[in-house]
Amino acid sequence: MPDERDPRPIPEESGPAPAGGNPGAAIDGETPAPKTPAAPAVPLSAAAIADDPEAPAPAAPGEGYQIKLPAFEGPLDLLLFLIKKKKIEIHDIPISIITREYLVYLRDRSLINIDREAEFLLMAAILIYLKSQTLLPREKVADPDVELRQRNFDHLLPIERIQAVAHLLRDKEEEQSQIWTRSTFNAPLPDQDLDLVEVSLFDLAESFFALMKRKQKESFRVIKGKEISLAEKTEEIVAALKSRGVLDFLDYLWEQESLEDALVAFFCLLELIKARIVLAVQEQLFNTIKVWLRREAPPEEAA
Amino acid sequence: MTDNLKSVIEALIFISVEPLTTDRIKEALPDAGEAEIEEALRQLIDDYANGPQAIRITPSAGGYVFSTKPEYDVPVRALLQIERRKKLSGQALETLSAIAYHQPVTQAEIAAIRSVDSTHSLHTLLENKLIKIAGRKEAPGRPLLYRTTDKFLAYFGLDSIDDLPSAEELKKLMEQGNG
Amino acid sequence: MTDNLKSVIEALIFISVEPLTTDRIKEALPDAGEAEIEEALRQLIDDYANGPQAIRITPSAGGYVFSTKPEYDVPVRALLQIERRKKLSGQALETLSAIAYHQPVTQAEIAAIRSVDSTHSLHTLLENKLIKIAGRKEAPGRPLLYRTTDKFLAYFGLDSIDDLPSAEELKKLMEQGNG
Repeated sequence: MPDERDPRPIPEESGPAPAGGNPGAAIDGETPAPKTPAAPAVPLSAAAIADDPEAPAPAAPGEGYQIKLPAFEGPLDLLLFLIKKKKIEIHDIPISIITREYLVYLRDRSLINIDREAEFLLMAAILIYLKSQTLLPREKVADPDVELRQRNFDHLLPIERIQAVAHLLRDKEEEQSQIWTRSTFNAPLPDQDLDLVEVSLFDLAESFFALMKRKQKESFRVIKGKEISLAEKTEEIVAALKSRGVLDFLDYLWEQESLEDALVAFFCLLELIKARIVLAVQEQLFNTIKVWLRREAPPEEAA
Repeated sequence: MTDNLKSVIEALIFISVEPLTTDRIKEALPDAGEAEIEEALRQLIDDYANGPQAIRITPSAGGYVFSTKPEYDVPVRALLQIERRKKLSGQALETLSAIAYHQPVTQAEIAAIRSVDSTHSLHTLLENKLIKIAGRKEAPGRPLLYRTTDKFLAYFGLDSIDDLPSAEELKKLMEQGNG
Repeated sequence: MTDNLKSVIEALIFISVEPLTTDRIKEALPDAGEAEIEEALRQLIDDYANGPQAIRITPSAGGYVFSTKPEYDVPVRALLQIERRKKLSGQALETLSAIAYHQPVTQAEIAAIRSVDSTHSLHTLLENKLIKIAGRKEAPGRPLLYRTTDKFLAYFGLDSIDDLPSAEELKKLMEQGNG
């Protein structure tokens, strides 16, 4: 029975590794690291974590975009890694500067590698998410640790029995994999799941990559030398939302004149969603993401 | 061999989303000869046509599909009617979500969110008691306000409207898959 | 009459978009008795199972569907150009088992059973609609609760969650295995 075991979740390293041991996985489920030293006065670089086997492989010189900030110099994946390891305080990382510098960098390049830029965007989305968690008073998110401390888990089956069930299910899956119904590959079985969900920044980032890939085929124009400010683009988006009521997230980015416009619009939308000014909802049936301004609910009225 | 070929083709016709053409059968079964396939198909169609089954194989759009025999038209229609009533359309769901997140809300506001007319969806939702009228808005024309009902919560297995997963909670899950 | 009822039910199962439940059959055929329907269903399943057809009727998620017989797996995959069906990871299966036995269950409870973080598995399972969010627990932090879906049943060819061995049966099985 579970009382023989420590019911606290063991961090990923100790148990069998979860299927995707990815850098994004470290945000929760990890035991908090001991209080960390303040951000270093000199920029951290790849050398600072050279002895850490989990650190991202250093990029070949001249490859990929390098961030230059007072607190950090190096590629974005390294920055994320250090933040997650609590070696860098996220408060010291100004996202708007990273975005602006990145746009300048894009402008100076003659060729745009969509895969590479998409990767940058995904990491930027993670960064914005991490930062949003620390900056804003958020809705209370359930903390498994809190629950673990306060509850008794005696009613739970021991892991051996759960594993026996998993074996049984594996056999059933094997059996079932040879049987085809017309819904196997057709529409998923209709169930009572909610078809509309608020989307995460990552859904948005993913959609955006898809868009960029499509757009690459139609040769996204790259206009050089045109300055696009985040503030102006934010105003433009809010104005569009006010006049049109609702925007299709991808369509809106699609309408943008150039890749830079689309990138800036993407970051602005992320910021607006993060600040809870804008609500993004995905209609899973058609996989479109709709965006609209959140409104204060009108005062209650008697029915 | 022909019997087996017949059965294989039967399985293929059954599983194909579109009417299955002989060309596609040939592609999937490169070892079978064209004449053999034609013959097996002919027999298969006969077997079902003359057999006790309620379904048969019919030529359609240059290929073959399973369909119900015409004598079962009435009960089939009855069932389809029932199934249609039981499932909310994508339109209705979209309207419902707009109401869930913005309630109490007027039809004009829903229209602004969805960019399409929601009159029909509102009727369906009211009829199914997933939404209710909750007074009028103090605005020109005093439009009706809509709210979700307890049945809405039950339908989606929620205890209260606050149980709709928050962006943060979804994010926590989602980043694991995308990171 | 029973023969005709059998055929009608056959047509209905064929045409239904989701696994057809006996309740739905009763609704579509209000004149047929429950025992009659059950008997016709039983005969129908037998007929297809023992007949020469490449397809059969299988119980799934509380209802009935047509499916191909397992021996046609290879040609079906050839037609659909699917090399192998994707299988769930061991991690995901373990998480799913924990949910199946303790639903509705929180992530912390799953963590207490598995001793590892299940966030990634939860994501995969949610994405595949094998589990769903089913409200919140009245406990500190009001954590989300998870449940298996009908698709879970269909995926593993289960008729209902009771098809899984009970906690008691599992215990016996384990003891036999070790003895």
